[in-house]
Amino acid sequence: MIATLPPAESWLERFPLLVRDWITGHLPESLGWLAVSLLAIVVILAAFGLLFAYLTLAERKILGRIQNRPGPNRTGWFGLLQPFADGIKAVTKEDVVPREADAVLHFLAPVLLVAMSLLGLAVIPFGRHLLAANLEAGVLYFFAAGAATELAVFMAGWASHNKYSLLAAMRALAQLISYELPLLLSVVPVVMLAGSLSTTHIVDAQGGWTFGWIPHWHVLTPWGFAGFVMFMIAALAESNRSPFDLPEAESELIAGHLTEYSGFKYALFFMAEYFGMCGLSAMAVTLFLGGWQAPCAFLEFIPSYVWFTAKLLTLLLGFIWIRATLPRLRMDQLTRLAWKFLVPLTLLNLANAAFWSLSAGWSGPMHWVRWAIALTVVVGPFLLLGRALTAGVAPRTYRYA
Amino acid sequence: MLGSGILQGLAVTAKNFLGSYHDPARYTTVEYPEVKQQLPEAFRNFPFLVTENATDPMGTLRCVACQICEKECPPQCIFIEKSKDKKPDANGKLQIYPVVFAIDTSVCMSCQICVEVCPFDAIKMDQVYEIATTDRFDALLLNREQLAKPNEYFHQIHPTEAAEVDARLAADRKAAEEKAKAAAAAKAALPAKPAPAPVAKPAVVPPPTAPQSPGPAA
Amino acid sequence: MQDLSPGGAHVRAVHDEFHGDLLEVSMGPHHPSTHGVFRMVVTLDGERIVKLKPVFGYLHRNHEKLGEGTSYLGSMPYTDRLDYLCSMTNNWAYAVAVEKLAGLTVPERAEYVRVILAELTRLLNHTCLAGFLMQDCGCSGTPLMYAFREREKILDLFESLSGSRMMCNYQRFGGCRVDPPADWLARAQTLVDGYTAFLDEFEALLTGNEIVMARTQGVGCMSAALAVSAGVTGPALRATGVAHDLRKVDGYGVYPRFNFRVPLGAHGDVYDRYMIRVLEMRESVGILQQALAGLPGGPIMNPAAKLRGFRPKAGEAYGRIEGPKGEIGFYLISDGSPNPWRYRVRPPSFINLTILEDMCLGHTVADAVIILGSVDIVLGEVDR
Amino acid sequence: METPEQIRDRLLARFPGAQVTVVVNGSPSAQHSLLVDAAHGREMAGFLRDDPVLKLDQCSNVTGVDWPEKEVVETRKTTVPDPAGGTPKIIEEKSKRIEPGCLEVVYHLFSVALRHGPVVLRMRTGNRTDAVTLPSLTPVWRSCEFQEREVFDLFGVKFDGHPDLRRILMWDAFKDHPMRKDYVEPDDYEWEPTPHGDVLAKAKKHFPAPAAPAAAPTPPTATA
Repeated sequence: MIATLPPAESWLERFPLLVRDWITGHLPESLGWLAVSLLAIVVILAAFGLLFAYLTLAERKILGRIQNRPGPNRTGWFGLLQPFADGIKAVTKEDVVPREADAVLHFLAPVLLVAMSLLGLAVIPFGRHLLAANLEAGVLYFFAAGAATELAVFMAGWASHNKYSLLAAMRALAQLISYELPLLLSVVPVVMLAGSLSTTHIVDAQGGWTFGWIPHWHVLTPWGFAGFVMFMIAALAESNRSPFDLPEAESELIAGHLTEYSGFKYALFFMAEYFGMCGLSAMAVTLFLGGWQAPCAFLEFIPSYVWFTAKLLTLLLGFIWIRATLPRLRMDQLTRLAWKFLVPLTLLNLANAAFWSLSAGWSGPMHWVRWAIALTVVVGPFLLLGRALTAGVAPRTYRYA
Repeated sequence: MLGSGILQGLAVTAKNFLGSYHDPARYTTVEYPEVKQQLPEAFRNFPFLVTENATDPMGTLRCVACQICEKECPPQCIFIEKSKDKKPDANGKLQIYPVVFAIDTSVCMSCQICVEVCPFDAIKMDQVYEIATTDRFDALLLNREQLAKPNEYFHQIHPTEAAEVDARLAADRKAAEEKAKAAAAAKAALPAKPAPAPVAKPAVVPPPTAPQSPGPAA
Repeated sequence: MQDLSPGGAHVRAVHDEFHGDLLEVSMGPHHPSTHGVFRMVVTLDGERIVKLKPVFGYLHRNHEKLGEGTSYLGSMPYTDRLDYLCSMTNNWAYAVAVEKLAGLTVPERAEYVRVILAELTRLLNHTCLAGFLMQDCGCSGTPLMYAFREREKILDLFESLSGSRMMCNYQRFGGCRVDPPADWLARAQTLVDGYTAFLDEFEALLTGNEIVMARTQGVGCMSAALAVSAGVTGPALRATGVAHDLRKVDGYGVYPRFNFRVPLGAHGDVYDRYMIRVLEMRESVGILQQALAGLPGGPIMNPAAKLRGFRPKAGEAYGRIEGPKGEIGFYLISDGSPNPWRYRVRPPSFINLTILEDMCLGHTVADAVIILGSVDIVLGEVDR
Repeated sequence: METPEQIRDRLLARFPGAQVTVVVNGSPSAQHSLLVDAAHGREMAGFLRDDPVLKLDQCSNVTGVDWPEKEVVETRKTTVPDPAGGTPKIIEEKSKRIEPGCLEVVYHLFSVALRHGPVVLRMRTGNRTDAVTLPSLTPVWRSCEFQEREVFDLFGVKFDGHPDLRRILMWDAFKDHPMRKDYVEPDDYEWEPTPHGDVLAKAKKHFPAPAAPAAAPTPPTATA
């Protein structure tokens, strides 16, 4: 399964490394390690900061287009300066802290939220040679950091001393407990098959092509596809995006945990939401979509980080598209979806992955049997559990007087 | 199947997203300050006073200060003071005229009732809508100089209605002239005192100046 | 007889096994989902509502006192501002009451035009309501924007006929103010022809959506007996299965000439209220097609109707029509003077709110928002 | 549907001792109403709701009407025959009397089940000051709940037996009842300068000579 290394590493592929070496070359040897780490941090902050800025713009533009309107288009060419205008506005706005609020926690919550959502980005291999920290337990580290974000949301809700914020805090905790489990369980099969918690190993495990154009990405196997979909559903919930934006819940709780935030702190919450979204999408790309691997052998000349970015942006577009379409779930429905639907399905998927791994040697007609069994294990429970989940909820027919 | 409705919805939004790039029906925004929507002829916003002659607006107001509109105005935003003297109107007939004719546009709700009840076709609905000012008291209280607009402007904004009004007024005028002629003939039959000299009608009205929106009070 | 009193036996039982401290939250008047400046004082057990008291009056301007202070004609533009989404039907209801009071007849063409405008108003109101309801459900504006896209087309029609988009002030006692020209009717026909396609797309986005169904089905149920007793009218009443549509019951105007059906729900929940409105829109399209096809010629105003100096003789009248939100009625007492002695509006959305608490008890905050949305209120009318 | 007279007769037969009169409506609408006495109001309303012939299950509209006391000038003409045998003389006698005022509550009842209506029910208070209590019909029709609160708020009719009689449209601290005909609006109401002299005069009275002229609103210039 392990792909053979591509014959030539083009200069484009190595370009980031060349730049890094050029910069560190000016520094004394003893400071090199520090410079390399700092560079990685700076690059991640800059790249994702910019991505955040333009993601907000893209989201507003795409939402606008979906809603038959242009979206922001006044600031600069096509509204391209809009994120900076928003940034300036956020920074210069008055920072209101309610008198009754716990000032320290009220301040710490957005800081912690941004910090935690940034931490996860350290273990994502953005390209063949682009990885800030190659941890042995990278996946575990990522989810540990991600889980803390909901706690920061709880902190914000609690510290604001506002009833709506408090309700949002309660919702955030319930959501955290419900969705951490399916999120992690949908990752377990990948870890199991790759035999490693290291993100680089997982990406390497998805290298190579059948016939040169069918990649060995996990998403193209029955268990991988199911795992990917469930991971993305859980990721939507984990990043508090519609239809799972219950803590924020504009129409119900005004702005939920953000009700008492203004100015730059408010902007930080937004930043954290987009960082979280980017982090989880990047993890989904790494785990299921082959990371930086090119989809076909002949497309390998395009550098790996371009492929990664393309996949990442596709997933982010999906996030935006879903947000534009779906209404919000209710709290009990959200937890029911997690416990009665996603958790059983992820557990079954684990078994399915195990079967897939054990039946790797089946060939000839048995190959088709293998696919049939794996697909049944995915589709059957989905239909059964789906029916149970939507019991009592169905389109109705109406009579006329 | 669970999720089919969601997928259907996603298809609808995707259709609208793509449609916004090629289908004008799916991209309906008019970018206002640059592009202005064509106002329908019937559009109404705030009344104005019709004058016959653009060069002498105060002298040729159709309004005779009968105060019907002041009485009928539901939010009571019209304020009229009658003149003590009489001035000849466009037809040469001596009429009372409004010394003060003020409309508080911060109160006016553009309901058009003043226009409907006016027996003299003297007040009509305008089409101005960019009337923001920095002073919400004086600048929104329009006096008769600001309200007076020539008949040509009325023709520009409501051509159909203006043509109807002109035809009606012309008919009225003709009838009045014929009546006057008949009366004069009757009088001529009697060798009595001479009839009062008719006041000269204003000459052909010059082309209108560009319609002014009521700006802040000078 | 069933006990339907406030807090009576019909009220949904509230679970209080874990009866901890209750939280009182003031939802509104500044809240994104109270459709204006409405306020609900909600007592919560966790997120479950154990008590809900609506608070009104933030938009109160004593409309009725204003009506007693102006002439009969002068109240007409004020009725636009009651339910500011449906000025045409408000106008019509007021005109019906005054016509009853003064014994005025309306020319046939005007009756047809009134039907056309009322059904267009119904389309725009129900479309907007569906959009608002989905906004309350948590959609990021998409259904609302589609609804507003279509609404704008109807408002364009209103504007080119009456001169104003929302404050139409179009109906008069004994007819209508302007005769719709042929090109206006052609534009209306185009809009009506395309409306079914829009409804199909709108329903594809929402009706079958599992989240919408899960959020709205079984939420905010009301029984038929309670709805009738509480004076609930309009789509909310029909969603409980009571066949009560004034277009059929009273048969006012020229409605008996049109062939249309009245959709009825069975559960009286939010989904039924939404679906009844969608189905009603389809029926309205049918009525519009028939009315546009059968529009007769003739005058638009009864020449006997006076504009100035209108003084009906002493007496009283209650006139009502089926507005998009329910029975909108006007009760007028004349003492022979130019101003009515008593001018009363029967506001459908205010009275439909009577049993808001009964519908919300036992549900969560998220449900209260969509229950309120499904009742379809406009604060201009609620607070008057 | 039965005529108001028929309903009156049945009500009188069912409730001996009650007072029911038909109030004739002079307008072409011919919606005559039943004036019932307050003491039997609720029982009669319940009867109208449950009666199988009427089944007035929906109380659509509840409203108050203020009838302030008014001076009625009655002219009585008497024909006095001329003792001399000439044309009889007509003597006009004018008499003034004060008709006592009252507050009236009007209920418009419809039947959703039988699709008829309206039956208009009226109840009157004894006067406009202290005897302003009427029975609440909220126990009979739920729709009266908010509407009776509104009548209480705007007219000042107290409803006996209403579960939650509070002000509904005005705020709780408000004193008067604005829909009464003799209501005088407070003089700080709408103080902004307008072209109307009386509002401006009132505003000036309420806000006498502002201390800081810069903060004061500029007076209107009515004349051009």
